[in-house]
Amino acid sequence: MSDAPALEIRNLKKSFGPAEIIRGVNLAVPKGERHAVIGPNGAGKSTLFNLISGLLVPTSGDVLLNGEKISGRPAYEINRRGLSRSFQVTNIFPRMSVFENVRCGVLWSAKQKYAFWRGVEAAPGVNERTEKVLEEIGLVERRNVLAGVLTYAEQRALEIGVTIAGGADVILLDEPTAGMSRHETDVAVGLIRRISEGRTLMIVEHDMGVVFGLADRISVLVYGEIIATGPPAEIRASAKVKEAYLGEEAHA
Amino acid sequence: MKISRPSRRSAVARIAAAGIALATGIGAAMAQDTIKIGYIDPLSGPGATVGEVGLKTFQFLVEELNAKGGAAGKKFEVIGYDNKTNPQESLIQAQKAVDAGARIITQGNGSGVAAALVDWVNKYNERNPGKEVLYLNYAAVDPILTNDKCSFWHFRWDANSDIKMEALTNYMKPKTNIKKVYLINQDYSFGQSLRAIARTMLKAKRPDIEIVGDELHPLLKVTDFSPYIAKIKASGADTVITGNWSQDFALLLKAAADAGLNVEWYTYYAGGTGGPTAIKQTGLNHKVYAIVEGFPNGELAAARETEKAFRAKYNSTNFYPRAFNEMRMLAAAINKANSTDGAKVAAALEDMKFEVFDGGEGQMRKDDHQFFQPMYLGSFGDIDKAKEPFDEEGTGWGWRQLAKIELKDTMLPTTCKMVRP
Amino acid sequence: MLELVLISTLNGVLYGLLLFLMASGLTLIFSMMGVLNFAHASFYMLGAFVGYQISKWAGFWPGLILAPLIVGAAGMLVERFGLRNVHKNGHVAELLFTFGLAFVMEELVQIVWGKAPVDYRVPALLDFPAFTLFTTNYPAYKLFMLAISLAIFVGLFAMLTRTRIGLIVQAALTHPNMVAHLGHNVPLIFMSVFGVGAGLAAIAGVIAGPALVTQSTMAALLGPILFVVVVVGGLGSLSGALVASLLIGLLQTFAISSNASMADLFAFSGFSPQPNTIMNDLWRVSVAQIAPILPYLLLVLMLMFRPTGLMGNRES
Amino acid sequence: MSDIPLPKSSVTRVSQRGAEKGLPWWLLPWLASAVVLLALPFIFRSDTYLTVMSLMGIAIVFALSYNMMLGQTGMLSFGHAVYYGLGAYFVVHTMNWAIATRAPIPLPLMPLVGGFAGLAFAIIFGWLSTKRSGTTFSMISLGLAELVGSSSLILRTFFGGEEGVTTNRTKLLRLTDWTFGSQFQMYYLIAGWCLISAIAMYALTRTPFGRMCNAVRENPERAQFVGYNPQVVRYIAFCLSGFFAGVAGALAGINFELANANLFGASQSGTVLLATFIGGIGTFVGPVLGAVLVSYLQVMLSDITEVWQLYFGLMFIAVVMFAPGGLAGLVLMHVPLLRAGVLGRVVPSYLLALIPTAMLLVGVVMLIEMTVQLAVKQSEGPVMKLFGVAFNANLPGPWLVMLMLLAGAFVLFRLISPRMGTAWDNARSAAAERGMVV
Repeated sequence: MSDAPALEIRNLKKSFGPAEIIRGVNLAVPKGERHAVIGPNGAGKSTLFNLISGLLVPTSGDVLLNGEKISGRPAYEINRRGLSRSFQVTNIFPRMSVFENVRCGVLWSAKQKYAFWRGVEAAPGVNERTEKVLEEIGLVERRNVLAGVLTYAEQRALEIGVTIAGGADVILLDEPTAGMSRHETDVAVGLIRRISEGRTLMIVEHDMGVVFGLADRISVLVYGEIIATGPPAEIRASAKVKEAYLGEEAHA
Repeated sequence: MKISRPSRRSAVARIAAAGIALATGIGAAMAQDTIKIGYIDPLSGPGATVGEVGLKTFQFLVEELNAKGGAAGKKFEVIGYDNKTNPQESLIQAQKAVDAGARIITQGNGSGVAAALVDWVNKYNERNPGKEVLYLNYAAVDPILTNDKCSFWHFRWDANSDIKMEALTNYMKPKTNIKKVYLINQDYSFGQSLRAIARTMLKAKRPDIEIVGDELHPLLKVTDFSPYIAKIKASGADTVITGNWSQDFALLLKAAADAGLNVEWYTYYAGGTGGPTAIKQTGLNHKVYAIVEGFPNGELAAARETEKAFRAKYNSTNFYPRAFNEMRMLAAAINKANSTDGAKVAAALEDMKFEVFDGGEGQMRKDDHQFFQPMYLGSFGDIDKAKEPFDEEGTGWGWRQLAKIELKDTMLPTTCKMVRP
Repeated sequence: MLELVLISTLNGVLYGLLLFLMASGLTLIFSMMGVLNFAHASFYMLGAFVGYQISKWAGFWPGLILAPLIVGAAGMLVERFGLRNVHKNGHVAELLFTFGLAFVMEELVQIVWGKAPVDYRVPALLDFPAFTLFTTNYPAYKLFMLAISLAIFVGLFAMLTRTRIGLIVQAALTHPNMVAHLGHNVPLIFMSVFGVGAGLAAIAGVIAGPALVTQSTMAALLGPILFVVVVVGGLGSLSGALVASLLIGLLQTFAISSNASMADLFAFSGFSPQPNTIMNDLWRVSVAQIAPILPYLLLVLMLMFRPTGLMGNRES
Repeated sequence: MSDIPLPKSSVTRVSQRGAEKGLPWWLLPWLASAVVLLALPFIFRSDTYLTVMSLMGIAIVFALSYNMMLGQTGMLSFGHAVYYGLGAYFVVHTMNWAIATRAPIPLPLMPLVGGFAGLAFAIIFGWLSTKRSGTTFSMISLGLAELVGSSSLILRTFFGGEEGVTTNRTKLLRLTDWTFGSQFQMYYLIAGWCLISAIAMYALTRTPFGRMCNAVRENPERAQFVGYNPQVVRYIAFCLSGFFAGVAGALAGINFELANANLFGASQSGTVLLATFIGGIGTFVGPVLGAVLVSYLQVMLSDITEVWQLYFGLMFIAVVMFAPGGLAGLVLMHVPLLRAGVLGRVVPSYLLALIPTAMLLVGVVMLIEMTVQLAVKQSEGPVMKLFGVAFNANLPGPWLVMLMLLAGAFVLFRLISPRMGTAWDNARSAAAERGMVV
């Protein structure tokens, strides 16, 4: 199934009690695409990510990763199959050093599993890979600092670093630039562009500049449904999108 | 006169001393020429109630003996060690006592502790010839200590639980009003051995008695005894035999009184701390019996005088007449051997006959190092202050001595095969 | 048989309600503050002793009123000068703080009142058998305990669900900042909740003290079973605690009334294990013997298969 | 339970020295420890000190095993003594069996038996309890501990009832002329195992699994999204911790030649929690410090005062409130200052603070001991001796002194604390300038 989409979502639904938050989402993200999901607050973007990454179990519908069904599986298994995600609220290991944070992201993919019989320093390729990621996210200098005392922008970078460290080929980023200054955002976009090279990227983002500059295709999620999917130009032009979403956002 | 309990010394001086000793490693080099007795019992935590009374008793005795010149020209000294009622901790404290120069240790609370100490003393004496330590037991009553696990280095002054049952059942033998007996005991070695021996002895002496219940409940875990009382009531028992102590005794009795259960209670430890208070609360006037080696309201004038002096000094009942026997006999044995050498003192104690605290002759049996003496049965309730001067725990009620069980009626065979050095 | 069943049921309910009385403050503090208070049984003990002291001077009834107030105030001080300072370090630190507090309180009580049980009496007014069920008396004091337990349940339940105070307190747990912005003094709310919890423990102490044994060991002996009640009921659920208390009371009472063992159950098989083997020990132990450990079995099973407890809605 | 109170400053840093060649850098502290362990019995010769040091060794292994769960993985257990106690029972039974059958197993190998017993039961009980985390896990551990404790009184054949099971460590196969009868020889057995276990447990923290333990402690949800199942991590940590608790228990069983139900009592579980926390759960050496201090105090403090548990409780509360990183945390706070060479800047204010601290301690001790004298030791009269001074606790004088000390300490602390704070901040920022603090 090598020509299957990297990520495919089929009629995905999720309810919390009587409230249906995701109301039948269908989406296919081909390999190597940078795909952005936009939508107003409360549209269900984070819930969608949680369903894909295994944090939540769908009420119905399927999620397929490279043609294989992953929905309903625990998060760690989905991660092992090559899907990794970041979080909207920084979600790292605060009282561990930056280096350790990234290395935790590397370990499983380096086939270390739960090894308690060999030293972590001696594990082949682990430290090298960690160094490379540190370089990529620009935190080499801060390697020995506890993650909890990093600046906000650095923590966001580390969040991405932990996410990509395992070498997953499908990456989900949840509002990676939220709360950043203009300059910080530019740096972050550069980073995202670099790390998503050769990978499949799905990104939730509020900053339309970022979205339209980065994404190959965009999906618009409103009230738990995707009302449009297409290249940036098409989305920009869509009257439906404008009405439902961009209109209010563009002026904000 | 030398009495010391470490806690009475200055805290900082002790810390400093410990620090210096630690630094220089001369902890044990301060031995003075006294006969040191290591008293190893709980001095903190819940068990301390009894442990502290015991320590006071031994301090009282040391004063008494030293006033008479001590033994073999030396004065006695008792040092308290807090074992927190924990066997392992007891072994550590025993090691400390021995390091501080004690060749005699004494202990009474808890058969588990006693068993551990016997084992430790055996091994210590085997591994340290010439430095033998004696273990004088004043209150741990597990029969095994003078039977299968008997030791040349261990002497017991309290009647073991089998002897107490022998005395108790001999008392019950002619009481034809006892027809249905219920046994309720704590589920641990003491309670189990008590229930087993009670069955055997009752069957032998009073085959007509029906044992209508035989209950074991977890040790110190029951808050509400009402269900047990309901069972006793349903069984139609007229007599209950129990070895319960502490809150297991108090709660059992309270629940019985609440439910209006009307039976006679034969107990081992009704006189223990809190027991008299609980009996008074329930209003069970002369319904609760206990078997002991002597009551405060016993007949002997000398014993009453001592009781009076003890109460005046410590504001506490003298729970341990047997400690008096123990220490007085120890002094006699040291004098007789004219030595404090463990083996010689032990040899002098064997088969020693002695006029006991509450009157009558007692004997340290050579075969198993168990002391035998007349026993007494009494009941707790209102007292005639003129004839029975002592009440308990400020309740106004006290013990009334009802019967004496002669020495011969307390004798039991032993399975001990004594190994002598 | 009917007699034993009826009496066991009654005993079970009475015991269960006593448990609830003791556990209500614990569950209140947990549901409001998220703190599992290891020192709860110590406040219960303190209540019993303070009540005893007052009863010696002024009788039982003033003790019933004053002791909870005094202990409640002590609880507030503990919250203000102790717990609040460790709050920032999380719930584990809070739990450990109360763990240490339990040590200290036991020692303090021993210093003041000694280690021996004190003579705490049932008030003369209630010291008579209320009724007799098949020759078994039920003292009026037990009915009084039952009434107080139920009154506390109803009172707390109404306060938490039907009043503004309850809403504010619940909101303060999840959204302290929001509640503070609305002009409520959040630290004061937490302090009061802890005080009320300690006061409830003290009421239980004053009431259970005379019926049970008032001694410095009473906290340590009671502690673990209260956790069973609160956890089995569902952490922080008041109704759950009531149901769990009754369940445990009945479970224990009925277990005690049964002498059955595996040996009886399988007597027909003729199987008998070798003496002095573990199998033999298991074979001969009776249900009555293990009755008091059944609650712990219940606890473990409950947490494994339904970690939210009977009526709880959160896991930790 | 991601809120284990670790101070930020006390979390160990990653070392970049792993790749260096030559004498492995990490060997040095262990060699030093070995030398100290070897030398101790020649400095502290009496059997009492040998006994106390043996207990410390056992407590160190136990506390380190406990910290594998609490400090490393964030699991607060109230029933760790279960594995300790079972380790002791299995080793004692095995020794008795080996004595009876003359099985050729020397004593020094016996602690392994306890370890495997602890491991076996941890595999069973861990499977039940590590499915949950946080408070639920703690409560399951409490329930299991009660169950095992109670079973020990029911399964008498194995647990030996109240008396427990005894053995004789000198009757096993001897490889040398050491019988291990004396406490001196026993000390070396314990010291050896203590060192081996400590090295093994330290090595564990430096494995992929050890790192993921920290990750699970910090953020179990995130650990899932780097491919790890937090339940499995917790389970393995629980099992390995059970192994070393079993080793510690076995050492206790051999040392006392006795196994009984006390070994898995609630107080045993409580003590290891106290010791570990007082020493500091955020560092590897913390539990070692705690174990040494607590075992010493347990044995010796009861000689000085009968309310030793009160001091114990107060000490624990003080640590929880004022030094959540424990003793080791307090020390490690200053390591960056030392490295930066600015430690001297805080020393004067510390020395100054010694005065109110001493006043406070003396005042508190006076308050407690005088109350005890009047309330508990009535029969001994009001005259008492404290700090080498005899006085009458019934007179107002001593109480006035006590109050003055406490009030003085309070006032002085108010005066000094701004100064201390400034000194600390200065030193921190100076150290930061030199790149030693982040």
